[in-house]
Amino acid sequence: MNFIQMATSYNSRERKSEFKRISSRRLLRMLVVPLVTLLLICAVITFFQPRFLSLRALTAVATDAAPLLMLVVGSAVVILIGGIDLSVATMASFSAVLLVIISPTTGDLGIVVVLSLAAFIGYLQGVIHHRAQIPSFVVSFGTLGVLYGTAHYITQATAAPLGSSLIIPFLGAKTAGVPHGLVVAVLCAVGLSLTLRFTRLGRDLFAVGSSERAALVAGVKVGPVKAIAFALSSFFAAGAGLMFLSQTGYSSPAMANNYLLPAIVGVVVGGNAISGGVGGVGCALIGGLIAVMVRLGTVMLGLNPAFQNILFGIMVLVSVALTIDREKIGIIK
Amino acid sequence: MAQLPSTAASIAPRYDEGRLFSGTTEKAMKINIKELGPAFTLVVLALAFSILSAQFFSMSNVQAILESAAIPVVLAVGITFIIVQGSIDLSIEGVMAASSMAVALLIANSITTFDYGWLAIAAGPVFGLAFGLSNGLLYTYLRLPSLIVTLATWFIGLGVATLLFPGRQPEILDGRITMLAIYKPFGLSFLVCIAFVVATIGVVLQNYSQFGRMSFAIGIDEKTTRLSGNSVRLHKILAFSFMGVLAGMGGAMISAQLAVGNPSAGQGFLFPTISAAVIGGTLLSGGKGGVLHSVNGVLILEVLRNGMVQLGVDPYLRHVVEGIIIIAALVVGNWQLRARTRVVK
Amino acid sequence: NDVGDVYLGVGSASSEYWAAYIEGAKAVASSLGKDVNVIPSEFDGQKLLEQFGAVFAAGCEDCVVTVDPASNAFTKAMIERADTAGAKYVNLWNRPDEIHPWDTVPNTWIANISFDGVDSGYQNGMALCNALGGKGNIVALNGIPDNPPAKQRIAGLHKALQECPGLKLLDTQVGNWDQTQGQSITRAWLAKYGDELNGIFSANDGMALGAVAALREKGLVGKILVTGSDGSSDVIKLIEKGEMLSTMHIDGYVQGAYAVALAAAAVKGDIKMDELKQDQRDFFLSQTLVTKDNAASVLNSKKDASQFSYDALKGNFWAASVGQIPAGANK
Amino acid sequence: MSVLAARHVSKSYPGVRALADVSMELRENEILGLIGQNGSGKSTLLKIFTGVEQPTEGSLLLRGQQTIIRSPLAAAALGIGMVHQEQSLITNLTVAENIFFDKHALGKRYGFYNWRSLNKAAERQLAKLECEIPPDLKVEKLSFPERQLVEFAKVLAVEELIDDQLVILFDEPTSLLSPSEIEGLFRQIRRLKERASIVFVSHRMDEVLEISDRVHVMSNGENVAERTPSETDHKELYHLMVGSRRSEDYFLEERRRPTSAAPPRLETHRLSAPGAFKDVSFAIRQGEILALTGVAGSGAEEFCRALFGLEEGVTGKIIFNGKEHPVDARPSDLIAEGIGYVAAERKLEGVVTGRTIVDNIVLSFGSKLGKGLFIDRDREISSALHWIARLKVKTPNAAEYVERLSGGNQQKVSLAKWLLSENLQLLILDHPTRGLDPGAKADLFEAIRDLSDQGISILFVSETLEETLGMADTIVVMRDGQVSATFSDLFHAKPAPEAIVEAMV
Ligand SMILES: Nc1ncnc2c1ncn2[C@@H]1O[C@H](COP(=O)(O)OP(=O)(O)OP(=O)(O)O)[C@@H](O)[C@H]1O
Ligand SMILES: Nc1ncnc2c1ncn2[C@@H]1O[C@H](COP(=O)(O)OP(=O)(O)OP(=O)(O)O)[C@@H](O)[C@H]1O
Ligand SMILES: O[C@@H]1[C@@H](O)[C@H](O)OC[C@H]1O
Ligand SMILES: [Mg+2]
Ligand SMILES: [Mg+2]
Repeated sequence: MNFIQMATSYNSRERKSEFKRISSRRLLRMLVVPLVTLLLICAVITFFQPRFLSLRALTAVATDAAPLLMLVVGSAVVILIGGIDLSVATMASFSAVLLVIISPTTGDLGIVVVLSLAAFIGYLQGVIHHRAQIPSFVVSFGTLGVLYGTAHYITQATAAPLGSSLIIPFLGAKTAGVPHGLVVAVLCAVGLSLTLRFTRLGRDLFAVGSSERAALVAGVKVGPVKAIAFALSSFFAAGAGLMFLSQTGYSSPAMANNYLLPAIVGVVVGGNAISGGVGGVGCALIGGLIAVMVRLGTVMLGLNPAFQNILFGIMVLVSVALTIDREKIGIIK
Repeated sequence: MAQLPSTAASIAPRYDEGRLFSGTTEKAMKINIKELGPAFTLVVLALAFSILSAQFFSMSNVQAILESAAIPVVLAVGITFIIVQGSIDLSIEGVMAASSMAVALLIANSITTFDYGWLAIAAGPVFGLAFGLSNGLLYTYLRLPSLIVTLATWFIGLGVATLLFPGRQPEILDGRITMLAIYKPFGLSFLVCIAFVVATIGVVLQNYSQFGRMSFAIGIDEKTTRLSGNSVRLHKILAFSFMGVLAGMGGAMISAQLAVGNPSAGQGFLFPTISAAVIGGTLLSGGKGGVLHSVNGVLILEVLRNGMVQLGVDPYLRHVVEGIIIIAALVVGNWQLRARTRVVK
Repeated sequence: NDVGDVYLGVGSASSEYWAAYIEGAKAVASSLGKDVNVIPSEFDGQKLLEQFGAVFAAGCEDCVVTVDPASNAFTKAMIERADTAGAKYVNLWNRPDEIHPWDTVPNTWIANISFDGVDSGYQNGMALCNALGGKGNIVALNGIPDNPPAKQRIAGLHKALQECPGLKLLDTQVGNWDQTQGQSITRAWLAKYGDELNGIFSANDGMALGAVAALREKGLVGKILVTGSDGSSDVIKLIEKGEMLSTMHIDGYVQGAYAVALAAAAVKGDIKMDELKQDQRDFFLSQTLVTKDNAASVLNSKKDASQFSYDALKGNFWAASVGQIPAGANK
Repeated sequence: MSVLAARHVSKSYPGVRALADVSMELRENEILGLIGQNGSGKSTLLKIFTGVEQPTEGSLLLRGQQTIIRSPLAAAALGIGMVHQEQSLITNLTVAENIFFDKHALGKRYGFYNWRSLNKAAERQLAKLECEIPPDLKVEKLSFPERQLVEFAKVLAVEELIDDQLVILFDEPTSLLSPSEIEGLFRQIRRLKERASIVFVSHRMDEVLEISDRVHVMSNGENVAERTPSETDHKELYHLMVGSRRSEDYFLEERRRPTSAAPPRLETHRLSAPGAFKDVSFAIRQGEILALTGVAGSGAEEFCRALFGLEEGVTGKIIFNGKEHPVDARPSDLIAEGIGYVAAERKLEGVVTGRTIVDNIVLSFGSKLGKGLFIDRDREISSALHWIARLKVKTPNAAEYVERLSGGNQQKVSLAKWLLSENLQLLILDHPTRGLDPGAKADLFEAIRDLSDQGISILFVSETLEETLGMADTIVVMRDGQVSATFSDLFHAKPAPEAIVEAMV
C-alpha cells in the first residue's frame, strides 16, 4: 500500500528520501522547462543569425541583460507574496540620478547611501501597504510618482555624467570577456535564491503568497515579511539603476523607467504566478533572460519595425506557452 | 452515557474581509458607509481644489474635466469587468492605435480614397472586437496568463497600426466624426454622452446580466464557478470582447478629437486606466469593486491632474504631490476597513 | 572599403518626421546598393541601447549607423558600443554638452547632426510676440523634460520673452510630446485662464495638435494662437487655414540623407576624420519657420530621391548645415 | 428500484486511488448513510455523482440509464443536488444568486436577471428551512451557520427543476449546526424522502443511525460493508470503519485529573470585543482541559480568537503565566509565548494551500530546529514525517500539496504544526474534531490527554456536548457574549447535560 498511514517507524529514511526526491523533481521541472525554452529561443536566433553564437555576442547580450535581471529578480520577491511593485524602474532611475548628484561629495560611499535609502523607501512602502491595507499597486503607483517627480526636480530634467567613482566603472567593465555586471547580478540572484530556500524568511514569503490568512494564524509575521519583500525589491531596483549607470556613464531622471514592463513580464515568463506563491528567483532569472532574448531576437532577424512588434508579441506567447506549469498554477488569471 | 443530540456550539467567525459577524443579520442592500472611501476621496479632493483655486469649480472647468474623462471612462468600464474577473488586459493601447488608424483610413481622409462614413466609424469597435475576441480565445484555450496574452496583442496591435501608417497622419475630412467632439448641445460633447451611456450600460450589465454577476463569481472563486458548471470560459471571452469593443471605440473617439488617424493614439491610456480602476476600489485580485468604483477612480485622477494645472504646481513636483495625495487618500479612505485578518494584495 | 549594413535608430516608425527621415536615409543607402534596417525606440533609449546591443553583438564592421539615442544619458554608451563593433556612427539630436565627435572615439563617431532648438523656440516665441502686438498672455507645453530639444525650445521661448517684455508666460506644463496630454492640459488652462489667454506655445506639433483639438471644442480655434515645432503636414495645413500660427519645419528627409552619407563617406574614405573641422562634425541643419505666408510652398516641396544619391551629396556633405552647435546648447 | 447507481467506479489522482471499483446503488425514496475513515473516498464518490469529477473507470446509471454527468449544472438539470463538505458559496453574490448559481432557472432570461422573481424563488426555498435570511443579502454578510442553511436551500431548489425522483447528496452537513437546526434539517430530509433519494455522509454515528434506511461503509476507496440501522450499532460501524474496536473509554476519561490546585496559566479580566462578547473574566490552569461552549452568537469562538489576537478592538486584561500581556498582541507574539490555535475554518486559516504537507507542518516552529536565521531542512522533514505518521495523515507522500488531502486529513495537518512547538503552554482548539472520523477523533483525544499530562492547557470549543462532557476538566458556558455558567472539576463530579443546555439557551 502506498499510504504513509501504516508507517510505524516515524523517522523512516524511505519517506524522507521520497520527499526529497519529489521536491527536487519539482524544483528541477520548474527550472528546466524555462531553461529549455531559453535555449530553444537562442537556437532559433542562431539559425537565422549564426553570428549570435560567438563569445563576443553572448557577452555583449549578457552585459545588456544584467540591469534588467536585477530588476526582474527583485520584482519577483514582491510578486511571490502576491503583490506588485510598480516603482522598481523609477527607483532604478532615481538611484542612478541620486548617485551622480551625491558622488562628488560622498565618493563611492554614496553607493551605500543610495542602496540603503532605496531599501528604506521599499520598506516604507511595505509598511504602508500592510498597515493601511491598501493595494500594493496603489502604494507603489504613488511612490512611482514621488520618485519620478523628485528625480526630475533635483536634476531639473538634465542628464549628467557620473563624476569620479571606482566601483561603478568596475561594474561596467569585463574580466576575460566576462562582464562584471552579469556576475554581480547572478551572485545577487543566487544569494537571494539561497535566502529563500534556506531561511525562515523564504518559507514565510511563500506562505504569505499562497495563503496570507493561514500564514498569519500560523504565526508568520506578515507585516515585516511584506515590508522586507518590498525593501528587497527596491534594493535590487537601486542596484539595477547603478548597474545601468555603469553602462551609460550618464544618468538621467527617466533613464530606466521603461524597464517596468519587461521586469514584470520577465517574472511571469519564467513561470511565476502573478497571483503569488508559485515560482522563485531562479525562474525569474531565466524568465528575464527569455524576455531579453525575445526582444533581441526580433531585431536580429532584421524585420521591419511593424513586424518586429508583431513577432515580439508572438514570441512572448510561444515562450510562455512553453514555460508555464499549468498543473501547479491551477487557475490561471 | 446517554446519546444526546449533538450540540454544536456553532461556528460564528466570519471569513471575509476578516470582519466578525456581529450578532444579527444585517439589513439587505444597506449601503455600507465604510465602502464609500473612494467616493469621499473624490469629494474631498474636489472641495480642496475648489478652496485653493477659484476657477476649479467653475462650469467650464467641470466641463474640461468631464471632456478629459470621456475616453478613460469608456476604457475603465471595459477593464472593470476584466479586473473583477481577476484578469488583466494590457492590449488597450495597441487596440486603440490600430482602431484609430483603421477609422481614419476608411473614412473620408487625406490619404486614401475610401469614404465609408458611419460604417468607417463602426470599424473602430469592430477592429477592437477582433482583438478582444482573440485575447479571450487565446487566454482561455491556451491557458496562458492574460497578462502575457494581452501583452502580445498589445504589440501586435502596435505593429498593425505601424503597418497601416502611410508615412503621415491621415487627416479626417468627414465632419460627422469630428463633430462628435466639437458639437456641444448642452455644453458637453457627444463623446461625454457616449462615455455616460457606456458607463450606464456597464452598470446595467454588472447588476442585471448573468455576464456581470458571473464576472464577480469568477473573480472571487473561479474554481467553484467552473465546478458548478457555469462556463467560465464564455464569460472570460465576453469580458475581453467587451473590452476590445470599448478600446476600439476609444480609438475612434481619439480620432474624433484629434481629427487625424494616429498610430500612437492609445499611448498613455493603459496605465492610468488600470490605476483608476484600482484606486476606485476595483482590486486586481478580483471579485471586488465595479463600474462605478472605476469611474470614480477615473474622476479622482482627472481631478488631480486638472487641479495641479489649476494650482500651477511645478510640473516636476506635480508628480510628487500627486503620488502623495493618492497614497494618503487611500490610506484615509480605507482606514475604517482595516482588520487583522483582512487580506489586501 | 565597402559600406556594411545600414542601421537607423529612430524615435518612432510612425511619425511623419521620422518617416521622412527614413525615406531620406533610404535614398542615399539605395544609391549605395544597401537596404536600411530601422530600429524604433518609441522614445525609450534603454530599449534602443539593448536592441543595438543585438546589432552590435557579433560585430558590425563598416556598418553605417545613425541613431537618435532618445536621451543624453544613452549617447555615450551607444557610441562606445558602435566603436567596439567597428561601425561608423552619426548621432542625432541627443548629444550631452560635454562630449563631441572629435574628443570621444573620433574614428567611430563621425558627426552629430541636430536642429537648433533654441532657434525654434525663439522664432516661434517671436512669432507669437509679433502676432499679439507685443502684448498678451501665453502658456507653454513642454516635451519629455530631459530631451535636449525640449529644453532648447523652452530656452528659446524664454529668450524671446526677454525681447518681448509685454508677453507674459503664465504657466509651463509637461505634455511629453503627446497629443492627448497636450489636449487635456489645454482644457484645464482654458478653464483656468478663460479669456485672459492669448497664445499657446507648444514644443512640438503633436502637443500643438492636442491644444488645437481642445480649442476646437470651445470654438476658440484661431482666436487663441498656437505654435508648434516639426512642420508636420497636418500642422502646416492648419497654419494655411489660419487655425495655427506657426511651426518650425525641420526636414527629416535631408537629415536622414546627410546622416547616412556622412557615415558612408567615412567608411569609403571619402572624408578623413583628422582633416575635418569641428563645425563639420557637430552642426545644425537649416530649418524654416512656417507661417501662413510660406505654408503652401513648404507643403509642396516634395523631395526627389534622385537628388539625394550618395554621389549627388558627395560634392558637399555640409550643404544643409547652418553652422556648428554652440557650446552650452545641450546643457 | 435503483435511482442512481455506480458500476465499478474507480477514480485515480496522481499517486492516489481515491476510489477502487465501487459499486453502489441508491434506491427510490431511501436515505443512504455513507460512512468511512478520512480519505476513504466518500466525497470523491459524491463528486462523481454530481459531475464535479469524472470517474477514471466505470459508469453511472441514472434511473436505469447509463448517464454521463458532465457538470453540476447538468446534474441539477437531472435532479441531482449536493451539499459540499467545504462551503461552496460565492461570497460576493447574493443569497438568491447562490441558490440558483448552479441552475438554469427561474428569474434569468436571455442572460438577464429579473431580481424580483429570483428573490421570490429564493425566498420559497429558504422558507422550507424556516429561516428568514433576506435573499438579496450578499453571502459575505452571513454567519457561518447561516451560510450552511443557504447551502441547504440551494440543494432544495433542485426540486423545483424537475418532477422526477430527485437525488440529494449531503456531505457532512451537520458539523456546523445547532441541535434545533439539525432537527430542522432532518425534518426537511424526511419530507424530501417522499420524492427523493438521499445520501447522507457523516462522521456522527448517532445521526447516521437515526436518519438512514441503509448504511454503506467505505474504506480505502472501497465499499466494504452494507448494513441497516436495525441490524447494527455504533460499535460495529466503528469497527468496520476504523478496523479496531472502539474502546469503552473513548474519551480516556480515566486519565482525567483534578486541576483546581494547578496554578493558573491564563486569566482574563473583563475582556470584551465589540459585537462579540463582553466582560468575560475567566481562567484556565496549567494542564487543564477547558471546554468553552454556547450556541451560535454566544461569543465562544470569538473569545478564543481574541485570546489569539485575531479579534478587533479587544479591551480588558489578559494575564498569561502571571504576567499581563497586551490585548492587541499579534498571533506571532502569542505563539512565541507558547500559545497555539487550531482554526475552525481550515480552508482559509488552517492550512496554507499551494504548499506541501511538510511545509505546512513546519511553518510555525520549523525554524526552531535550525541555526540562527537558517533552517535545517533535514530535521524539519523528520519531525514533519513523525507527526504525519503519529496522526495517521493519509497521503501518498509527504510532498503532496495540502489542498489535495481529504477534509479530515487537512485538519490533522492543521493541528500537527502546533505539536512541533517545544514551549507550547496553551493550545486553543476551535472545533478541532470537525470532519474527523471517529478513529481520528480518538487519536486526537489521546493527543489532548498527552498534552495535558505535560502541563499544557487546552482550551477548546467542541462539536458536540458529548465531546465537551467527555474531554473537559472544566466547562464554561457562554450566552450572548457572557459567561453564563461554569462547571469546574469534572474529575469529581460531572454536571448533568441538561444543566449545560439550560445555561446555553
Ligand atoms: N482543469 C482545469 N484546471 C484549471 N483551469 C482550467 C481547467 N479546465 C479549464 N480551465 C480553465 O477554466 C476556464 C474555462 O473553464 P470552463 O469549465 O468554463 O471551460 P469549458 O466549460 O470547457 O468551456 P466551454 O464554455 O467551451 O464549455 C478557462 O480559462 C480554462 O482554461
Ligand atoms: N484533487 C485531488 N488530487 C489528489 N488527490 C485527491 C484529490 N482529491 C481527493 N484526493 C484523495 O482522494 C482520497 C479520497 O478523498 P475524499 O475527499 O473522497 O475522502 P473522504 O472520504 O471524503 O474523507 P473525509 O472524511 O476526510 O472528508 C484522499 O486520499 C485524497 O487525498
Ligand atoms: O518627437 C519629438 C519631435 O517632435 C521633436 O521635434 O524632436 C524630438 C522628438 O523626440
Ligand atoms: Mg463548460
Ligand atoms: Mg470528504
